[in-house]
Amino acid sequence: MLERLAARAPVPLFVAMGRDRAPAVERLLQSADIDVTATPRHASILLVAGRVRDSDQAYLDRIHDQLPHPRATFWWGDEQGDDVDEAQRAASFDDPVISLRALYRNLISGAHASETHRLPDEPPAPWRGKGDHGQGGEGMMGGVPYGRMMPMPPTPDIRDGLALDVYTTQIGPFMPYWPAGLVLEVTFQGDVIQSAEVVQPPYPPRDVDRVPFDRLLHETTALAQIERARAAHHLVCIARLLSLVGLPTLSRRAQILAARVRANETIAIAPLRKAAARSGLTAALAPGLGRIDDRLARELGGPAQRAAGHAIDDRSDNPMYKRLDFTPVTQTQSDCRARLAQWFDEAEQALALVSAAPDAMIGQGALVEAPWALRAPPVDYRLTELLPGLEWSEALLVLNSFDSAALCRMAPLEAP
Amino acid sequence: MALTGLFTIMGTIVAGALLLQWVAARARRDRVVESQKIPFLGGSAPQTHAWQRFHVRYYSMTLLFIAFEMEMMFMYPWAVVYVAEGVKALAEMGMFLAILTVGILYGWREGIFRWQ
Amino acid sequence: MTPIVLTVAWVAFLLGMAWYIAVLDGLWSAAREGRPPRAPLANPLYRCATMLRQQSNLTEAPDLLNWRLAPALYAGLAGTGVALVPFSGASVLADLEVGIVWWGAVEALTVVVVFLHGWSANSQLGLIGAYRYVAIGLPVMLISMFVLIAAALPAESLAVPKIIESQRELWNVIRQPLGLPLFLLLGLSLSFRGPFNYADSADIAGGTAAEVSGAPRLVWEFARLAMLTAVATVAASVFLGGYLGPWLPGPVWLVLKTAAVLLALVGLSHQLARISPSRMMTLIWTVLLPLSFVHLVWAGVLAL
Amino acid sequence: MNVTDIAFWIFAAIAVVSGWRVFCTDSMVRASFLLMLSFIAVGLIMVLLNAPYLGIATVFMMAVEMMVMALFMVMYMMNPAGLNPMMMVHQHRFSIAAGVFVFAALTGLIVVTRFSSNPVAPDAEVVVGLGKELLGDSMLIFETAGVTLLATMVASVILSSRSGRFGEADTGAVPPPLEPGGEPAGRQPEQASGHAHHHH
Repeated sequence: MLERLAARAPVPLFVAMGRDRAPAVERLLQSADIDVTATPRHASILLVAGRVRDSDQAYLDRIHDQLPHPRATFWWGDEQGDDVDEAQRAASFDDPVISLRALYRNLISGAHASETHRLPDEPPAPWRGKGDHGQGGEGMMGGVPYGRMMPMPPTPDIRDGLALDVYTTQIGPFMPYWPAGLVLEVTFQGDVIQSAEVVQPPYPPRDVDRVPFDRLLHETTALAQIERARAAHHLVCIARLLSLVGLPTLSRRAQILAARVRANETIAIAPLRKAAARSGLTAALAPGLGRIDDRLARELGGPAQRAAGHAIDDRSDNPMYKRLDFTPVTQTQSDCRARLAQWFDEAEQALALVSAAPDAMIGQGALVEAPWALRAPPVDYRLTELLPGLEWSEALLVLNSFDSAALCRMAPLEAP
Repeated sequence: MALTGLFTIMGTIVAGALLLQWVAARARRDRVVESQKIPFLGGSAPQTHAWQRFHVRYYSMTLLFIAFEMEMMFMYPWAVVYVAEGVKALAEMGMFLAILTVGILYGWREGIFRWQ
Repeated sequence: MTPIVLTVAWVAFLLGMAWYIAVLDGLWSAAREGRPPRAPLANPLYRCATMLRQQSNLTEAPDLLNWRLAPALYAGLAGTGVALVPFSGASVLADLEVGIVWWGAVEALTVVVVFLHGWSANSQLGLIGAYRYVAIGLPVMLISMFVLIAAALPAESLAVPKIIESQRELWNVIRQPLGLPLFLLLGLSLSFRGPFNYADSADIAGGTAAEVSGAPRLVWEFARLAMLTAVATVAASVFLGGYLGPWLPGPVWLVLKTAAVLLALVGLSHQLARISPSRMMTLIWTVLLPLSFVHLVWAGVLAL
Repeated sequence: MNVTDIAFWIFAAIAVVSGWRVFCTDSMVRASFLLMLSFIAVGLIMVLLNAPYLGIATVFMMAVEMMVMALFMVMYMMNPAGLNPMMMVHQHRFSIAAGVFVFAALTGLIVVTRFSSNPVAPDAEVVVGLGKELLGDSMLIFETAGVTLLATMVASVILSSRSGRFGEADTGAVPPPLEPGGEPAGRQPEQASGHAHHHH
């Protein structure tokens, strides 16, 4: 009875995002048959979407073991998975919802055995029978009680100077609302970040967003295609911020719009923007939060630069865009709010360009601004300087107010 | 007696909720292995226990709050006799609100309603 | 005998209303996303079954006793909240002379159990959720104290049944128009939904519930819905006249009014964005609290 | 023995046992909330004594206060969760002696006091009486308490808040010396500001 009911529930799914699968996953998540959970503890199936870096494998195993029984893994579009059971994988072009449902049903009924743990069943440090009380600890703060050390010794807080315990941990790469692939070593006091160091950089911009711009290098491409790709990219960025401030339904609407733009449908962004404004999206981003200085804005380029008030856009010099009276939109404040407004403005402008010149073609090799900044060298201003002093939810808003290209360039690995 | 009612419903719900947790745990007997117990941090493992001398960012606010709340506890009995006492009670309320307003204004000026 | 009958009735009411809220949630988000809802009536039951079938998780050295007690106590507190409310003129489970003071105690103890739930898991994300919640949960309590004291003025009593009887002529929602909106914010905060979800939000991966799975999570989620129901029931009684109403029997009116308040609460929780805890704390102290002062003065002058 | 008597003994037992357990647990959080439980039981006894407002208000206040106390205990005590067991009581001999003495003294007082047998009528409107008292004879006490609480608010903000109108509160502050005219005690602040980052 319980099993039959449970089998009909939406599949509770935790997504471990690999490279380049994000757009497909975003489409998948719009299905009402899927419940995406914020933590593996609430999920029954671990969806590994796309290729995971070799260095991410240990993180993936840990996530896997954190799922409660019954649990199963499903690989989607990862070509490494050929030795995996047919029921647990789907090619990248397949829609996996039916397979996922079948797998989940079998998991619940017991036809598919729950997966055993991948990491050894050992505490992080042996503690049984050690120390003064047999729980591994020594004295007040020493030893490894129950397998782990106590938090680090106190250091003065960067906000109010109180010397209290600090908590240092790596975070990522499979954290919800976290730049996919990024691993930071973060030191907290309470919920305020004291320092952050990059352990692994985030994934670079996704292939799907690059397609028209890459194509432009070798052949003439429709302006409409380029601008649609820009609008879709920006909508996805907006969607992330929307769910971060607790508006998941509007976020899903933005995702759906992005998918429809990619599918060459005609959409309007204004209703979404209005709904978001009515819900207090702008108010949710404190003025001045995540403000970057002019030098960093110029180095980052792209929307972040224009959000700082610099009307620099490669499209300004393009004859086709000139004919359409293109002028770059800008903001002035260079904070999270400004970058959000910039994404909205640029997405709306992109769709206006599409409707103004639906058949315009851009010549091969022409210089056209991508949705993000293309200039390659890493900037010398780092996430490590941007995050300290921020409360956790503020830090996440700041991280998600940049596109993945900007994040990649702000998060290079330290030289060993 | 009013307490009987409160305890009957509290006891029923708490007992039911604990029973449900216990029965469900007995129905599934898979052991929680060590690697499963690692706190969730997006796949990473922490270096230390999370229990720490947690830096509360609103400590001044809590102290103001306690005094504020104590002041407000006087208002419950006051509310019962308000209509009977009339203008005297109204003046009393002015006094209350004045004190509380000064407290809020002072705290606000000193910036204690923000994360320290 | 009567306490047992009333207890059974209230528990059934809480279960039914929890289901109703879950259904509303599903319908509301489907409508806002512009897609057809998925099995709207049965989906909550399916989800319950899933959680019941799941293994209950542990972490390294949790405070297991408090971790398991917190959800149960949270649900129990919601129960004592509804117990203050009369189904009709004669049938009230806990006829407490100081009903609204007990309601204040329920709010305070709720802060305690939510904190315990986040603390007990021994995980950073749970701790962040727990501490944030205390920062918001404490000052919001003051607003509710003001609002309820204002409602007690015309009734000349702290008992919920008397407050209902004082509304025979005119409901408090009209007499004291700021009260209901302020009290609804309290409801969102007590069950941490939408703009007040500082305990269990997605940016901290579920916060105090980030490490919880299986039946303990089911109880926790139920307790959140039960607490929202308790807020709605008290709001329906204190501002909308509770069981008072023409034609229909009293209990029916109470259920209808509670359902209407819940609809407003669900709508609010989907409609508003969440601001950072620091700014919410400032907003509560510098805007909402002075607003409740105004409310009290208004109610006071009117009651004379 | 009627229901009220049974309830009294149960609450009394809870109050005493949880009060004792406060000193036996290693976790600051558990200690705080055990103390809260003890106070709640006392509050409920007050309700049994037909003082509903004072009883329930005690529950309310203690829930809030023990919550805040838990925050501060965790913030300032080493090993707040008691992962390593520790002794929560000090000066054992002195404490035992003091405890025995105080217990004996209080018990003696109870035994020798002649309590008035003037029970409140079950239907007495005690909350109304309390309100009348607050607006009547005890008005001055009550107003004084109000102003005192305002002073408490201001003082607690001054003492605890670092940020303020006149800059950071601890600028130039040094810990007091252990003996008159000696060196400041404790760790010396490296710089005046607290901007030292944690590097490793």
